[in-house]
Amino acid sequence: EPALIFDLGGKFDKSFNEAAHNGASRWAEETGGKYREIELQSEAQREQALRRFAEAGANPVITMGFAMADPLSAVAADYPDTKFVAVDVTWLDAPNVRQIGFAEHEGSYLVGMMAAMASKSGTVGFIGGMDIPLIRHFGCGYAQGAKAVNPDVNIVANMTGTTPTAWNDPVKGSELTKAQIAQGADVIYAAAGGTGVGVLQTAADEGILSIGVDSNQNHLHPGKVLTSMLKRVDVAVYDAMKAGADVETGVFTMGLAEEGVGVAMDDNNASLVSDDMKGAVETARQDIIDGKTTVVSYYENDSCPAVSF
Amino acid sequence: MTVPAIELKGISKSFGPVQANKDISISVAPGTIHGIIGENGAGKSTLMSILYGFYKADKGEIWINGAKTEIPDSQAAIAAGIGMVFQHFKLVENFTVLENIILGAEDGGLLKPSLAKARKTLEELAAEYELNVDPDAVIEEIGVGMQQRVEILKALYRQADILILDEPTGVLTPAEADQLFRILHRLKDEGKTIILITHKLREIMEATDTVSVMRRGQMTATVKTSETNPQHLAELMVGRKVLLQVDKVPAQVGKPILEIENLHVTDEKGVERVKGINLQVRAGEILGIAGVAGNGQSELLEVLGGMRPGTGSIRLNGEPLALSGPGSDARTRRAQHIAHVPEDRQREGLIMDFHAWENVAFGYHHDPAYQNGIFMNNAALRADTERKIEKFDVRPPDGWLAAKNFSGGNQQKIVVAREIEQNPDLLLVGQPTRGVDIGAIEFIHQQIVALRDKGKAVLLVSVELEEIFSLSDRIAVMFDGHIMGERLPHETDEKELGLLMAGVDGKAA
Amino acid sequence: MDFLTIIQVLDSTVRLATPLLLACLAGLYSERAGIFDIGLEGKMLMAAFFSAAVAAVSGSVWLGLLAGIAASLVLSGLHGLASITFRGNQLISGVAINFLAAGLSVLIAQSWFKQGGRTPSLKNEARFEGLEWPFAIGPTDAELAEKPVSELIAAAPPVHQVYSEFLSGHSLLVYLAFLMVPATWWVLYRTRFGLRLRAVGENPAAVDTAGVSVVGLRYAAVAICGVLCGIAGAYLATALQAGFVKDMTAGRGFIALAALIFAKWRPWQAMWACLLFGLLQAIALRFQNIDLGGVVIPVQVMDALPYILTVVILAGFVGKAIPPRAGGEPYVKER
Amino acid sequence: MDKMPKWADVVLIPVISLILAAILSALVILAIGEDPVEAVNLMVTGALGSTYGWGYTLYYATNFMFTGLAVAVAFHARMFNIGGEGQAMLGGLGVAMVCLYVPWPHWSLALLAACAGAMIFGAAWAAIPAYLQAKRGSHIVITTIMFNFIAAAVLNYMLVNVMRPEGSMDPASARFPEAVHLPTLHELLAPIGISFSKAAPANVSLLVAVLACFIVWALIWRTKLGYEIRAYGHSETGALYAGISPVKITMIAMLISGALAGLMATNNVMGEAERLVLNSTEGAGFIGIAVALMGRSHPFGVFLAAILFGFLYQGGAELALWTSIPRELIVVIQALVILFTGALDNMVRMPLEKLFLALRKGKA
Ligand SMILES: Nc1ncnc2c1ncn2[C@@H]1O[C@H](COP(=O)(O)OP(=O)(O)OP(=O)(O)O)[C@@H](O)[C@H]1O
Ligand SMILES: Nc1ncnc2c1ncn2[C@@H]1O[C@H](COP(=O)(O)OP(=O)(O)OP(=O)(O)O)[C@@H](O)[C@H]1O
Ligand SMILES: [Mg+2]
Ligand SMILES: [Mg+2]
Repeated sequence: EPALIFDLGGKFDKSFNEAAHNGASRWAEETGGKYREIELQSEAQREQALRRFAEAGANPVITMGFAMADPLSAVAADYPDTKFVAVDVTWLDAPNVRQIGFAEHEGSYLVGMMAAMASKSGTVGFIGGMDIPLIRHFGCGYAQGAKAVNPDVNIVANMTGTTPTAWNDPVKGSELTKAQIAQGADVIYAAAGGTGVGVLQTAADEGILSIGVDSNQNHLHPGKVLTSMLKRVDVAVYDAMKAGADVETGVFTMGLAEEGVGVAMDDNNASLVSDDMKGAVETARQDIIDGKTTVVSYYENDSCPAVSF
Repeated sequence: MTVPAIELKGISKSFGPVQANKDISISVAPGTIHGIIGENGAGKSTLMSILYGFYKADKGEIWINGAKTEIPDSQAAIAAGIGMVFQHFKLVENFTVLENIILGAEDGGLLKPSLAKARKTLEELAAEYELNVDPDAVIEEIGVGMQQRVEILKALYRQADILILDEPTGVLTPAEADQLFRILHRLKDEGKTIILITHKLREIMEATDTVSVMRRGQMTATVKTSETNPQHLAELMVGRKVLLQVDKVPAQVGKPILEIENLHVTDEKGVERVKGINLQVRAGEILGIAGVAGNGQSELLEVLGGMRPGTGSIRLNGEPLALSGPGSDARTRRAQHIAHVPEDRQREGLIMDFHAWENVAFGYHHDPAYQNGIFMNNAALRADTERKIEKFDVRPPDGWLAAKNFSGGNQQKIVVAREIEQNPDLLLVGQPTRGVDIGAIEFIHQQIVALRDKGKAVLLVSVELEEIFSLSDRIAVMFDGHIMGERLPHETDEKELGLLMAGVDGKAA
Repeated sequence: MDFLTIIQVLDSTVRLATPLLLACLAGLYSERAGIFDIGLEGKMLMAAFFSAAVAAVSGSVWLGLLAGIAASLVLSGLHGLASITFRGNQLISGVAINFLAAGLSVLIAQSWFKQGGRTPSLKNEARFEGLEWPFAIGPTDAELAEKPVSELIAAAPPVHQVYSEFLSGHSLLVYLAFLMVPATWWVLYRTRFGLRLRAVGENPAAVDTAGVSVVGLRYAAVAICGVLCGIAGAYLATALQAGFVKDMTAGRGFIALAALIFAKWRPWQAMWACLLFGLLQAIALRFQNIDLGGVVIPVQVMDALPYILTVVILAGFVGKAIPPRAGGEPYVKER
Repeated sequence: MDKMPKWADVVLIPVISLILAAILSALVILAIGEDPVEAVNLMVTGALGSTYGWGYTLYYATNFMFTGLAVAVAFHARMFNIGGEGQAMLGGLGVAMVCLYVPWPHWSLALLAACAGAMIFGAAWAAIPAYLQAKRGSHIVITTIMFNFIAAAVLNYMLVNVMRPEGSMDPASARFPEAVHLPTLHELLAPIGISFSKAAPANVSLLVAVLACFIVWALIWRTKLGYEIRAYGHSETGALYAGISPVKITMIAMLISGALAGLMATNNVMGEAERLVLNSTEGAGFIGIAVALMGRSHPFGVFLAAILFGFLYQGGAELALWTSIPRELIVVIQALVILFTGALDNMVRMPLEKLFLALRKGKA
């Protein structure tokens, strides 16, 4: 049976881990299969959880988050018969690991475009959680997308904080939202875990638009969330579980082409998305897939051409 | 025969393993002053606290004015007309006098009317009993004498008919004590019943009608004061014969050890407490500093002991001492052979939670005999403690007991033993026998005199004139930061010193 | 920085200071009575959860508020039991309460709502909404003008800006919190209860021998502390936010404690201290990555700025803070 | 005379308190619809049933010993150091610098240097609050709380902007070189023929922690400095009388405290992660407060309390691994343990004291 290791945020973080949880649940429902899971609560448990599941015969063992890379590199070799699936890890040299990266910047680029198109004020906002490179990576794609639509667009980018509480401080998220509104922002993209709940809430309260992240968050405030940047972790997890012990190893990047990232369109935001927007997003999506447009990744040289953090 | 105002029947009380009161019965006639004496730890305060509802007795009955009365808490005691002035005052230090007086006796939920009413009543009481206090003064800023008045006023404000005073004169000047006794007699004449706990036989003889003696939790005797004498009472208390006067040979005075010139001390609040004094203490003599508490004696001792800075000049054996900055701390002072028995043994002289043997090194923990630079030599320390405990008759003779588990007198013995056994050139002593019982006083006085007889200098600060007279070879009186004058004990008397202590120059007047 | 921005920063300050202020006053009552309380955080958190949970289930924010207060009171009772009745260590009790709240709130939320330790989002009537003052620019005007509120306010004259942005539009609990300041001052210094409360924190023996129950007074103080923490938690979950998220107090209880010490346990000063902390946070939120002529101050510095400034202020301007003398010590008559 | 024999005080009371906490925890587990017996079983076998479990239990315990000792030393000088968290974070920075920027021939040398680095950084982080307390009267509780937040910002800045290897998206330092790998208990015990789980992270820094317990014990109860620290802690006026400088003791006690907290990094950063990550302290600084309080600030008590909390952590992890019990349950159990053994201690003590007194009276 497969095992799933959630990162420190916990499986109900309304975004990244929750997406994995959704994928796993879908698999369990569809196949009637069972899986083991653990929500990490400390750094030392990373390796522990890997080993315990591997020893117990779980296969594949699916991990969430880049922070698992390091323990995986130590553990994977000890269990050559076990397949590991590492979401958000792409740089390991291990034969029995399926490494899945997401091109978050590409998805963020698309929502950035939508933000700039939906904005009346010409100012769009970005609120990140803890200030780490991954979050800047999101923000950077977003800014590029917004600039692509409107080169004069003003982008206000804020991070919630520098400690892990930054992922769980909706109150601060709220205040940041109000601050950005005061600076003119009328569409705000939140990539901030639990803090994002506060961002979406306040945006709805204040009558501006917000953009969710990772999972489809459109339903949180129907008609007030412009869209969500989907990171199809659920698909990745579902696929891996479905493949079971035969899961293919290697490095896989799930970008727009692979439908690993995307924008959420559903009934909840149908009224907000004009046909223009749909068209533009579709074109850009195709251009990126075709390589006509390149979205610069923050990781390439630790800086962003479109916005500074 | 009249109904007794207070009757206690078979009161017993233990604190964990300690039996503080054993089957005590006592009866006090209304309109009398009843004294209770007993050694430290005899259980006097405990008994009275039970009467006041502060502690609950394990067994026994309380009868007030002929009726059996349950006193589960102080509220009930107050309702029964009992007021108590505790040995350790129960005042809120940063409240005003007025606030302390109304606390618990307010009328109504708002303070304003209560305060106004209390102010008026206070004026009346003050006039009636000569108990003048500034109602708006903050407790921590007034002297202990004043604080005690506040405590008495508190009881009177609650219309107490029975007033208990637990060692009220421990902190008072003779004049203040005299005034207190005048007030007590006034109250007695008005028909109030008074219970007075004290260690001072003189006060018992002068003020009380009857007296009870307690020893080790039991009531050993109750006698009419007119039918007894101090010697007899002392023997009842201690269970053996005691000397009431210190035997001492005339001083063999040598060269000056301590020379103080133009010393000034300012406290944390910026108030100048010592205003340029000059003093000399010579080898082989005890200089007694008399004065009402709070006139700068404490600060003088603290500067000499290295606990606070001052300005001016001090020489020890001719060598100048630093008065501020490096080298003015207590550690240096000890290295310079100045020993210090502080005024407050519990806050300064001892660490109450330390074992007795740890306290024996307190202040001298740098002494090579006790440590090797890094580690304490606990074995040596314990051996030394055993010796001191034996020599100074500390009871119980157990060095492992925490300081707080010794009675006050024995705590003081530990401090005195530690300081005197250092064989210092100069011994500073503050209130050496405050709250200490007769047996221990005798012993401590002997030790101080013995040190002086070895040719050492002693600077004694005491508010007890009796103590000053019986120990000093020379007496200086301090008032408001100045030395009012120096006298030889046999050339002066309590009256003259009392005037000097009040700031009146006896000769000039 | 223009005038409107300043107003907005101040507006944000008020919102951020409110939970701090409520918790700080809560601590003030407790600590003035001699019961130290580092469990403010836990009580707020528990109250935040229960207020949101009950508001979500019942649809009534008032029931939510009551539930929050009740939850906080239960923890207060526990603190009282430990530190008053059983004369335990008040710091340990506080630490335990913080842990207990952090764990229980999520545990209960999970087994109740199965939403990963959250409550469902609260709909309008289950939340405290902003009170719009007469003539203030608010959502209704915005709907009429078909422009966002922010634009309308930007166009208004300064006085109207102050009125609409800074004074109006806060939730009822904000005004309540600020009213609690003079109220607390009055209770503490003008009533019998206040006199006794202060006395019991300074010298419980004095209160006891004056015939007043030390235990009763201290429980009363701890209960008031519970009520105020309950309001603080409810404010977080039902006024500032629309629901409970785990650990949503995010250290505010500790900041409130810092403010209390900063204020030297006095009500007006507590308000100023909380406003200062709120202001520092508001500034840090608005101005990240300040570019000072080529030198970019990193966001981390701005993030830590409130804390750094607190230390600087403490070091430079505030003298020794002396706590209530009997604080932290259980009242033990018989050893 | 004491009210109770010492063994009752030191053993009986904590044991009864723990049992009470366990009973309540069991009720909580029942309330969320799980089987408490099964849960306890899982926790005990998971944490203590194998060398693997012990390896993790001891690993966590090592962290808590350091932070518990840190709090305890400050307590003896009557200071409440809530800053263990920040000091341990900075200790991690010190360890990382030592390990990354100096080529070490052997782990033992590296460990010595890392200890020094950790202690210096930890102590430095405690120095400012200590100085402010000693000289300016700023309350140590606030300043250390503030320094925790500031430490997090410093660490974040260092990891995001300075120490992160090029191209890595993880806000963490590079992996330490193989030469500074600390031997785990497996590697330490294998030569003497004891087989210990290879996987568990407990490592040689456990010995450092035990040594630290012993040194702190000797420091507090055997040395002159310890004597001064305790004297100052019991009575400030007393210290003044005895010529003990409050400024000196405040500074020294806090520096020692900070150094001890910093030392934790030898375990979690050098011994386990072998690189510096954000949030590597994971609240161990705060657990240290509970550990010190439970251990009555005595190093041996701290040692035992640290192992108890290590057990809870590891047992809880196993619980989370094999059941669907949310991880917050462990937090609740911790809270109950702290509550009963620490705050409600007298609830057990008072009746016991009565009982012992009655027994004694009965005999006498
Ligand atoms: N609150 C208490 N808890 C435990 N033991 C106490 C308490 N109060 C007094 N004792 C003990 O009870 C005994 C009697 O004490 P008490 O204070 O009544 O003596 P006392 O006669 O007033 O002595 P002193 O003259 O020193 O005031 C002593 O052994 C004392 O240590
Ligand atoms: N496990 C413990 N938990 C809490 N307090 C303790 C513990 N062990 C000892 N203590 C207390 O700490 C203090 C010092 O004890 P410690 O064992 O260090 O030295 P000692 O008992 O004074 O000397 P020795 O070791 O020579 O017997 C004593 O008051 C003791 O009661
Ligand atoms: Mg007494
Ligand atoms: Mg021992």
